[in-house]
Amino acid sequence: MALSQRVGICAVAQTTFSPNRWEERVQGLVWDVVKSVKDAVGLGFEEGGIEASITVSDDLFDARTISDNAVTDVVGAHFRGEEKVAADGAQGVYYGVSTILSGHHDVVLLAGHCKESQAASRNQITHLAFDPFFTRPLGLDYLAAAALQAQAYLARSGVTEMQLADLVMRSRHWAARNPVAQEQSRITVEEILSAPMLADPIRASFMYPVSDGAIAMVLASEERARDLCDNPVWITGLGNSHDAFYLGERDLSRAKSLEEAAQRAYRMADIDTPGTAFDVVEIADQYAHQLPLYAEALGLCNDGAAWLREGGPDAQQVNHSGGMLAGNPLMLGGLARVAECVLQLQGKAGGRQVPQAHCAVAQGATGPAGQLQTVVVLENDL
Amino acid sequence: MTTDAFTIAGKMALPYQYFAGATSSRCIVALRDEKKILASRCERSDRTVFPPRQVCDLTFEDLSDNWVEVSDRGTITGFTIIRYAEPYQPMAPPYVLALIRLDGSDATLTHIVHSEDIETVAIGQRVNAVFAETPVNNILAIRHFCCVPTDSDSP
Amino acid sequence: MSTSKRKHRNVGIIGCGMSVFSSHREEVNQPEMIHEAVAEALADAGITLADVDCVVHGNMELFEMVHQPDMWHSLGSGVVGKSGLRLTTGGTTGMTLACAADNLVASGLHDVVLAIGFEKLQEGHTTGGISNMADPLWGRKLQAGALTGTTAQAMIDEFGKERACDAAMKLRIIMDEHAALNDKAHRSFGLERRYIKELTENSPPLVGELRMIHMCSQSDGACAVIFAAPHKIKEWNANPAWVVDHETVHREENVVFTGTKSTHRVASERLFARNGITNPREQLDVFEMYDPSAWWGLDWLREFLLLEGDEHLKMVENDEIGIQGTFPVNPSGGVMASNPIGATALVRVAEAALQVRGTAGRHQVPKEVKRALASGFGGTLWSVLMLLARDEPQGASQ
Amino acid sequence: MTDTPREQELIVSKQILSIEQTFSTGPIMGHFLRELRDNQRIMALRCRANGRFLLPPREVDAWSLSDDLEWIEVGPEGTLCEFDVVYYASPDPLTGATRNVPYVIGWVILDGVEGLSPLWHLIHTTDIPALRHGLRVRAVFAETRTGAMEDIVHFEVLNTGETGP
Repeated sequence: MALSQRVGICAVAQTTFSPNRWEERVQGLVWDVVKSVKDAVGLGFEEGGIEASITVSDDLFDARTISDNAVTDVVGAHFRGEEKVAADGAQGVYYGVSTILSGHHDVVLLAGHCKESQAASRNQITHLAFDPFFTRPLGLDYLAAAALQAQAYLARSGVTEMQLADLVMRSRHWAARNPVAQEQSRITVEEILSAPMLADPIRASFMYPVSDGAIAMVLASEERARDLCDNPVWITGLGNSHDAFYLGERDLSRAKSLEEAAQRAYRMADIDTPGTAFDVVEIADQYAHQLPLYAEALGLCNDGAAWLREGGPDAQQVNHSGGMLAGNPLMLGGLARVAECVLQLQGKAGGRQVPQAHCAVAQGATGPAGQLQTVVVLENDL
Repeated sequence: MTTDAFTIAGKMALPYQYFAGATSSRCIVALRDEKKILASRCERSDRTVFPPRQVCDLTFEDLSDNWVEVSDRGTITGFTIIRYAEPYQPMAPPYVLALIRLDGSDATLTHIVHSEDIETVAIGQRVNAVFAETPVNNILAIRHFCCVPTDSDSP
Repeated sequence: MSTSKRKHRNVGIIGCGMSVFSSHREEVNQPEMIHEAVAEALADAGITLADVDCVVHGNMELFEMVHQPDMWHSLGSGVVGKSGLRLTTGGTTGMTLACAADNLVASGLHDVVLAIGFEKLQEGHTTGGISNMADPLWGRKLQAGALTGTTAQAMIDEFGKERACDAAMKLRIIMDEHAALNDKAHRSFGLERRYIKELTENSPPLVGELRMIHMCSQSDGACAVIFAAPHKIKEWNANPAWVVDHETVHREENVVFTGTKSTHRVASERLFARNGITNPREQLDVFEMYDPSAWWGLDWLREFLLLEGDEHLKMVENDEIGIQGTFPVNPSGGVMASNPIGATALVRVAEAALQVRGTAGRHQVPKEVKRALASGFGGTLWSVLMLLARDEPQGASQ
Repeated sequence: MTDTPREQELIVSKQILSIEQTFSTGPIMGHFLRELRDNQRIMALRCRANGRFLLPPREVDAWSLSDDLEWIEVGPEGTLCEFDVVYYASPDPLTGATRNVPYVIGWVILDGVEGLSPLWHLIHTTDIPALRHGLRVRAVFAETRTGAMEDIVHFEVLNTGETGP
């Protein structure tokens, strides 16, 4: 079913992403980006201003029950509404759109944060996503799950380690043109392939780096969006879907829940030919192998290995932000993808700008080996 | 950069007690005491699943009394070699973590595979369960799966 | 915020389910306990899992130390192959889930949304988990969960010790009497009104005059509520409680008990103004309040109902809040009877919906219920209200 | 397979789950904690937009949404405005250790603070029944200070006979 009206993203702000923002609490990181988007649309939280806040964060990453309570003050929620989406930030966009389409709000602030550097390791957190009797005792965590997924995908697709290395170099190339990106320095094939193997076939260089940061956006109803900025970016399609929990009950060589999420979003956005529909594609590649795997599930190609060989990522303008391989914290992977699409569609992407971009797709993933997938389709007015 | 900021080492630590529930307990006790692998069978989705479950996650059929004993032998359908270290891991890396489809069913579980040479582990490798010698109240009641020669033991 | 909103389309609650509430659920794991509530909600609505489009899930991670638990819980929630969202806001989580489900259906994104609130408090340390909400650098060493005696002390200062303590215990006894009528209630002690003073004096103090007996239970449990669009309600000939409106009012990170209006009063003022409620005790028929303790329940009556002076004490003293009274509060027994925290606020919505639909069984209030109010509480004195009605609201744009 | 639930063994797994953390103070809390540690001074932030005091100090005043804030030294003496006598022994989630009871938590309006912006801390007293609103108290600093709230060990009740405003 098509959306009853369009919801516009009027402003986005991102901190620079960094492996260790030790000098700021999350409150400071979030306030930076909230202030920026609030000023960009010229609104405060008074009557007629931003009506409600939606936050994205996670209690375990923050080591804090009710992690959103830490940012109540800086998201303007004193005596106002705030609701936390505890999943990848693209899910925050999904929920934010519903609060506007429902008629409940016209202007909503979305603000996400995550400091992966705070905990001893990310694996110790994601290990706790597994059930206490059948999977935790085996030492599973999201990295191990991703390695099983990578092995399955490489076996089916024939994507090679060299192709993964190319993707890492490509990420660095674009990240160098993205002022907020974390991993901007050049890296050689030798350096990539000599990085320690973490869990075959995932080397340290194929995994998104530890990252801290925050992102904020202002979402508005179609009518209000036009008042708040000259070139709002419209959300025209949304979809998400869950796969099964136990890894043995999924075909890890495919991303079924992403296929379903994409179908839902494309139906809404009236997109029949995803292979040619998008000028900008942003994929949450937490691991290098996920870029071709998810490209297949998004319908950008049928054969990920051939797609890589034939320059698919460049032809379809995938991850000009640098992607997650360049560094975004787990909770913000999809939200950073949406943010990049907005910047591209507003013509604000500087040295990585896709010329005459009109239609974009962003993807985000939550859970072990992308159990929950989210797809957002965005368009500008041309 | 000069800043008044600094960092403080701390921890998040609390006691927890998890309950397996009646269905999973039955399975764990069977692994531990009888060295039997009990899986759940859902006729409606035509699946045999391990870990077992009280209801089928796809059809909501009640599976709490729909047990099938499955083979303790199987085939590796996917694997990774864990080479990074974390305190919660069951053994010191490197070790093989694999998806194992048990013979005669579509039940595919995740477990550790022991091999003399872990670098040679591959998809299609035949394995069998080695049960723990002392009682363990979770999936490690199967200590690990062990590689067996393919030709001597076809499914 | 006080401007009248036009809902895109109406949303009705057509099914409610609750697991057994208890402090001992050793026989089920987390997804299995969730499934109990989901299965009951589907049966109550007369639909199957295939009819559900989207599942909204919430609880607090540190209570059970499970990261992104909606992943594992997909074994019992039915979300596989469907849309899913996870929202959590603390004690208000269940109410946030209800607001989210309402938004997701009203928006047109989904026709049928299943909201699931959950907590298995027996698996963690509740007070320790709550204390983790304080900032690690300044409050965490001091915080004792959600326990405070300041409200009790303020009421003693305002109304005198005997009257305040008796009113708090009277409210506690009424809730216990209600719980005895609710098969799902975790606990009902059979407290007797003639021992009102002894019950107070003999209960061990937790913090100041807040005593063990005043405090909510600590429960394992899950609640599931199904929200549906009008065409589905018609198609299924369902019995809906319509969602009229909701209002969320949070408060700053630092807890200060004085100096501002309460969030409860502000939430009521906004919700009532938008919906033409000038005399809540006349215009609302039943109230399911998130009452974490007898003292807070007593004090908050005044806030939610926009009362002044000692009117709220009189409501208790005169039995107005009893199930047979003129303004029944928590015919379910409320939070002192059952408190699986991530589910608790959703239980308030479910109980209000049961009353509106006339399906509350032994704890159905013996009068016509046209409008019901439900509240959620959490965070640093956060408040969320939801208004439900028997008649379909007018004015939705679709 | 005919076991009744009563006869069946139900498996439980008990554990303490712990993850090491590195908490950042940020520049605002960092300044506050450094002043406690280095100078035994309690520094509040005052919001220039509305005059409200923030204690502990925070990045933004939640009421005015302003970050135009100035440092003002307050205390170390103050007036007790609210208190809780805690009898319930709960675990300290930072260490897992159980706390000793009873103890008293107080909300203290420090001298120099305008308005209702109390600091929340432990109150040391040997006479709990004598506690009342308006008592004068004073911060007691630790001998060895690390840059933490515990650099103030507690507030002690002053025997001045005086009660504050």
